Amino acid sequence: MTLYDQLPALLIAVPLFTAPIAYLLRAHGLPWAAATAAVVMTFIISCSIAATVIGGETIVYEMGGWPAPYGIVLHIDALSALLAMLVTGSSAAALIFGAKSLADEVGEEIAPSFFAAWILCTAGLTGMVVTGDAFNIFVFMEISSLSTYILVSAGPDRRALVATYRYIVMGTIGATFYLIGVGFLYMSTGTLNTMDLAARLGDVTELRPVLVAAGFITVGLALKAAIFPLHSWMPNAYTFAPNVVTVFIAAASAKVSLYVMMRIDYAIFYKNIPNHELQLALLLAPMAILALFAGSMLAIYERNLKRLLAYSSVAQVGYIALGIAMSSVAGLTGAIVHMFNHGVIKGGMFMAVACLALRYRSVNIANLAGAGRAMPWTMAAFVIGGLGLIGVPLTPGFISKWYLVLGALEQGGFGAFLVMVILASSLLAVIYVWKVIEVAYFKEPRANAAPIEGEAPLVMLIPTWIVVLTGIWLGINSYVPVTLATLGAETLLGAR
Amino acid sequence: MQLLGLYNYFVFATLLMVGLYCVLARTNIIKSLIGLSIFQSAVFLLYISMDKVDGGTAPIIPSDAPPDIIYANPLPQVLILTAIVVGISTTALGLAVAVRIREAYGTIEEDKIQEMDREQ
Amino acid sequence: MITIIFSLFLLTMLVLVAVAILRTDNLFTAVMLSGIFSLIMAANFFVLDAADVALTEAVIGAGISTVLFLGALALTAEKDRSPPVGSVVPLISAVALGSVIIYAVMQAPRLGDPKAVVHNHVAPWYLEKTPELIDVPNVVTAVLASFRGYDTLGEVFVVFIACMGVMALLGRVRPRKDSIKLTEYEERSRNLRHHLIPRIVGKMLVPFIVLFGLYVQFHGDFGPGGGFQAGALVAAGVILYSLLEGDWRGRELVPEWFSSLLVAAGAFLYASVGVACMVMGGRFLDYSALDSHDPVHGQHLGILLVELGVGMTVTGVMITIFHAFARRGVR
Amino acid sequence: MFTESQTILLSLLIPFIGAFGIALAGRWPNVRETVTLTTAVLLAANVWSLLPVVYAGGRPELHFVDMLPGLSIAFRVEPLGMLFAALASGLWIVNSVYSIGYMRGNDEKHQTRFYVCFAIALMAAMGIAFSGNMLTLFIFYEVLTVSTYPLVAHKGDEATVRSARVYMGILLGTSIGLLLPAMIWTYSLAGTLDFTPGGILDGKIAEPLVGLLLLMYAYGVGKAALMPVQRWLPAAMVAPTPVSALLHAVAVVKAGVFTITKVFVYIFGIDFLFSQPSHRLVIWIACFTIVVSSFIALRQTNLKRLLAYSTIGQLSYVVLAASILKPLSEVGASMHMMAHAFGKITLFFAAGAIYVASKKTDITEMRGIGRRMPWTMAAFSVGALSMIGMPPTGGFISKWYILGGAIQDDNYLALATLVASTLLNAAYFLPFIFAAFLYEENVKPKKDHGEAPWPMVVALTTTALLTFCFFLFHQPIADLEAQILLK
Repeated sequence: MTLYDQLPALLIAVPLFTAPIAYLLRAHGLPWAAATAAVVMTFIISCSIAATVIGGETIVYEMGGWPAPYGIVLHIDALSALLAMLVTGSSAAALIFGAKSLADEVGEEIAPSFFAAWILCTAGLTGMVVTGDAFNIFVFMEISSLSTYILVSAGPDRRALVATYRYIVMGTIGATFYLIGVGFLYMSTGTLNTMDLAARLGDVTELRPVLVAAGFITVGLALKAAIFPLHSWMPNAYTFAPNVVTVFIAAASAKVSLYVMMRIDYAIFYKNIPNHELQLALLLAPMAILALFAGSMLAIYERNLKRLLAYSSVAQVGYIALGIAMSSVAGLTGAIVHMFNHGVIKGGMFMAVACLALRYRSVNIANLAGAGRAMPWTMAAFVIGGLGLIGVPLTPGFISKWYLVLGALEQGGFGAFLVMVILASSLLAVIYVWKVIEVAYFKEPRANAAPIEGEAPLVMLIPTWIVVLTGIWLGINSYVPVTLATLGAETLLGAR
Repeated sequence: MQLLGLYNYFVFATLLMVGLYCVLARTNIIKSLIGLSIFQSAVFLLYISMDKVDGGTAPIIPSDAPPDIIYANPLPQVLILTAIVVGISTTALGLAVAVRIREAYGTIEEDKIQEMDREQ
Repeated sequence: MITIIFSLFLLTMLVLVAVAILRTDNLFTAVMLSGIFSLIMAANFFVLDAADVALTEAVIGAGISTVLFLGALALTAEKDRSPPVGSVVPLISAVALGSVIIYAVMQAPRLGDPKAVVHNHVAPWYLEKTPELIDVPNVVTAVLASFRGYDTLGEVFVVFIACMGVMALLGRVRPRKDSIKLTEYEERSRNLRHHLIPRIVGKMLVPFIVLFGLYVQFHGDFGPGGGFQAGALVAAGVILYSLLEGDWRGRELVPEWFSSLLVAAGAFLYASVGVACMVMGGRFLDYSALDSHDPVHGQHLGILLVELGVGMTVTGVMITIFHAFARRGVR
Repeated sequence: MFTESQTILLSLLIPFIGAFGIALAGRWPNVRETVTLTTAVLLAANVWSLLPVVYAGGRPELHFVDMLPGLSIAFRVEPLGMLFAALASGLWIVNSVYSIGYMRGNDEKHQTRFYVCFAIALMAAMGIAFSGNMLTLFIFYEVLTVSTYPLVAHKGDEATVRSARVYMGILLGTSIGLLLPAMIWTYSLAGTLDFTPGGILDGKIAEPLVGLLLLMYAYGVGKAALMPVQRWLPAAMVAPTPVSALLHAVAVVKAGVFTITKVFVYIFGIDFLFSQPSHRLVIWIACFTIVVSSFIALRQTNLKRLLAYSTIGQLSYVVLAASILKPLSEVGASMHMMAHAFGKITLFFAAGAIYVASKKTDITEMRGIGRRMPWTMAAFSVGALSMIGMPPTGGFISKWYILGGAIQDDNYLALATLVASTLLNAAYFLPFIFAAFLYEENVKPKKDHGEAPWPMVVALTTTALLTFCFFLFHQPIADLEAQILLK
């Protein structure tokens, strides 16, 4: 076995190996350094894996040397590689970005557990993405959830604790729903491996448990992905988590649940339950449409910048859910590309927010008057991100919306309605983004406001701009995500 | 007899209902967490009920075992060992948060906490 | 037949206890009842031929979980003051949930049906191949530590995270020794020290519990048991000691740095075994690679080591969490 | 010196780099203004160097990058775009001179932001002009919208910001809500969005969907200000006058009608569109807009708002001409873009000059102002004559072509509209001009003033002269534009 063959396992092994070490490092700054090293390493690994699978092949790695379905295998194709890049990339970017901001927000005493949790959160999300075993997804889901609870609870405000508690309850219910679903699947097929499940479900005659399993799994994951109206835990968790944590979880964590939903609903159920695409559409499309409007409206009336962006995420998750509900190559491609692009956009925006919070000590929009002049680079990054949310061309948001509208047009008469919904929600995004821009650029700061120290430090600005420029690059040349996503969508639908 | 053979699953459903109701309807955090652990335990019952085989025994095969012994299915047991540990981990974390909430707010009743947050 | 009747009795008891938990507004009662709930659950698992799970549920569900709840109660409140009638949403969701499940299980195979599909695909392979490939009598251990060792690795990290989380949340505030005199601090943390009989009897039990834990750890290949159960048992011994002698003494016995080290070292040990397999030319967690001549021996070695890692982590985690709660109380 | 594709790239890069230069030089106004002027001159020289090539039948291309599979950011210069780019870049020089006078004369704040955004807006205009497919055009169309927002909201007070919101809301709303889906629809039908002589939709779509798509395009291009999506244009008048002059009389609004013409000619194809009855819809809308806007203009007393409504009407001339779909009228559409540009920029320059000198904005207060500011008002009169379409101004020429097209088509509705609007235009411009020259001053200005600062006067005289010149030397342009009908 060469090192190259071991890459899939290393993707998980490296962070798992590093986490206990980071936990024992008590010196100042070292836990951060260990976490950054591990996460950057996993990012490099996932990029090289992506380079392998972009040609259309699939990597299967047998954990412990036991073949499927007896052992657990890792199963990496274009789609999982794309998501792995998103998870590890956003984690690395947030950590590098957060060196200073985290030192500010997270106390020295909890730093070792905090950074160990960060590593494990990355490992958990990556593990969910690359595994080919339904139960293993649950285990890594719990790794990522529990570590996210730690990360969120480290927020400075006491409301972070309540947010964490709600997140724990809702997250556990979601995970347990998933577990129930897997239980029923196991009952019907006697296997846990996803490929084997897909193959064996075709022979199952008594479909009720399978149908109910599909329901439990989809609802459970919708809860974890915060699809409206199951989003109640999410806005406060995003708002009161430390700013850098928000960067990471907003970019990656909900996306992974959506990914798993796609994987299971398409790779397993789509071919085996008659009319599954209709069931999925009936469940997801109303939720998604409501999410698009409710999320945007809530964002429009929100006064806290972080919560505004969180509500915007509710709406953006709606786009992804809508794409999933379309069951067409264009729709799924749109959903997948949007997962990735939204990660980049929101990550960049929350980075800008973290910069603002560092200087203004507040994320109330009203207090940010004059930020356009006091922190021009930060605000410019925010504006570019905001344009991405709207879906202005040359931003990644445009690419994903393009595919979503293309997918909607294929749906015939109802599709025209969907096109209207998608575009109307983009217009609502204009309102909430512009609300911030107006305050930051065209409102004079209050006379008694404390003067601002000036632009955020370069250690924060440079990573922010790297993410923003990556976003612009993806808006101009989206070859990599679009190719991987199209491949992924075709695989999911069995077109290839 | 058919229904009797499904009794385990009915109990599983009932426990799930009780657990979920307890989580969602109770505003007391500790009580909700107890409900959450009932909710999770119910799932253990689902899996373990699947492992039973008529006339079987625990899947421990001594080296001199006669070949015709029927064993229970080991896989659900393994899965549930895992799930139990997940359950206690979640509970422990939830309780720790509850303790901190009590220290920060002076109460563990969610409705009161919500009121206090709204005043802020 | 008697097993079926016994099983029906246990299941009915489970429902009754669960409803009782729901109805009581005394949290102390609720916690005690949930301990009983777990014990009944464990008994039920035993009836269903799941000895390993029964042991685990008894130790973790009935033992450690109850202790943690009690610790948390001491720090929060004893009364559930939820309004008696809340919104109808929970009721609707619960009923919907229940009816969907009942709809589904009407097509489930009956309990113990040997023709059920679960018994005819992957499971027989495990039962058939374990003696040959891994050669340990306890198939659960074989599946847990080797066939699905990757899951178990994840599991170890879940408890590891829980421990970190509790420490991050509750470990921050040190007891203010400067503000209370040490004797007073000892006084307040003495727990059961003044109850002579429980103390003497309990103290006699502690070594046996720990010994039993060690037995379960190293006998896991042959009988029910393994790292999870053993870790929980050893921790239970230490926790009992702390309860009897005072949290302060308990931490003298197992200092915080040691339990933290145990936690990290166990997780690290498991991960390193996996990496070692890769270094030896196998796949991650492929213990056969550990011994180039005899793969079965390699499996033995690997299982021994990872079970040890599991045991260490679980012991450390349970003790650390308990201490975190206990110490919080004597500020 | 440069290859043709490099020249295309340069015409985007020059204003872009210029914007950076202006931002860096922000602290030294003289350096900043020098940078602006240099950029403008370089850009114009660069763009104009392409004129002979295009005139000779060359179609320089630049393929930039594949944005989506089968869809690229690409540029291709053809006569219509060439004309638009040459116009916008040339007038930017004049406008920069004028801006310097206006911004300094008025002591405006945030001047650096103003010049930076202006340069970016020009870059966007160049991108629109040269774009080789609808996607590229759309991108720069949005850049233009976003980059002009700070210019409109320049003053920053509550009322201005509210107007700017209307501006932004309508332009972004129509483009995202209608133009984008129209594009994606076209793409899903034709599999391409390249501007192709003869169109790409022939035979791929049938009535009544053609009508729907056509309307989505016509209203999706909000910058063309067809009623009822015209409200953004009066709202934009809160901007400083140089912005109204170059952007809301030339670059932005022309980008709108330019896009519509391009869609007709290169996406639908005029032959295909002509065979579809629903193209009449656009004619009706344009006629309606012309007449109604003229009536509204008649009732305006604020000079800039009056000009805005006049612009709305004049834009619909272009749309009308384009939608008649006859060779003469298509040429007329492009000619009118140019004629109107010279005339309207002159009018705005004059309005700005009056404001800077006398702080007056209302026409009822401007009696007798021609005596204090003879040059300004003379130029204003030339511009007004061009709007009405009287010789010897450019407006006459373009109207002539449009009328010719209408007659070819036997389109009496268009003929009647043209005649009626000429009368209405005369009705709102001529009384004001008479009053300005012949009546006594009715409102005393705060301070005794003469002409505005000299750069402004130079600028407005230049553009007035250009209006004459267009009347005299229009033939080469007509030849150039006739090439768009070649397949």
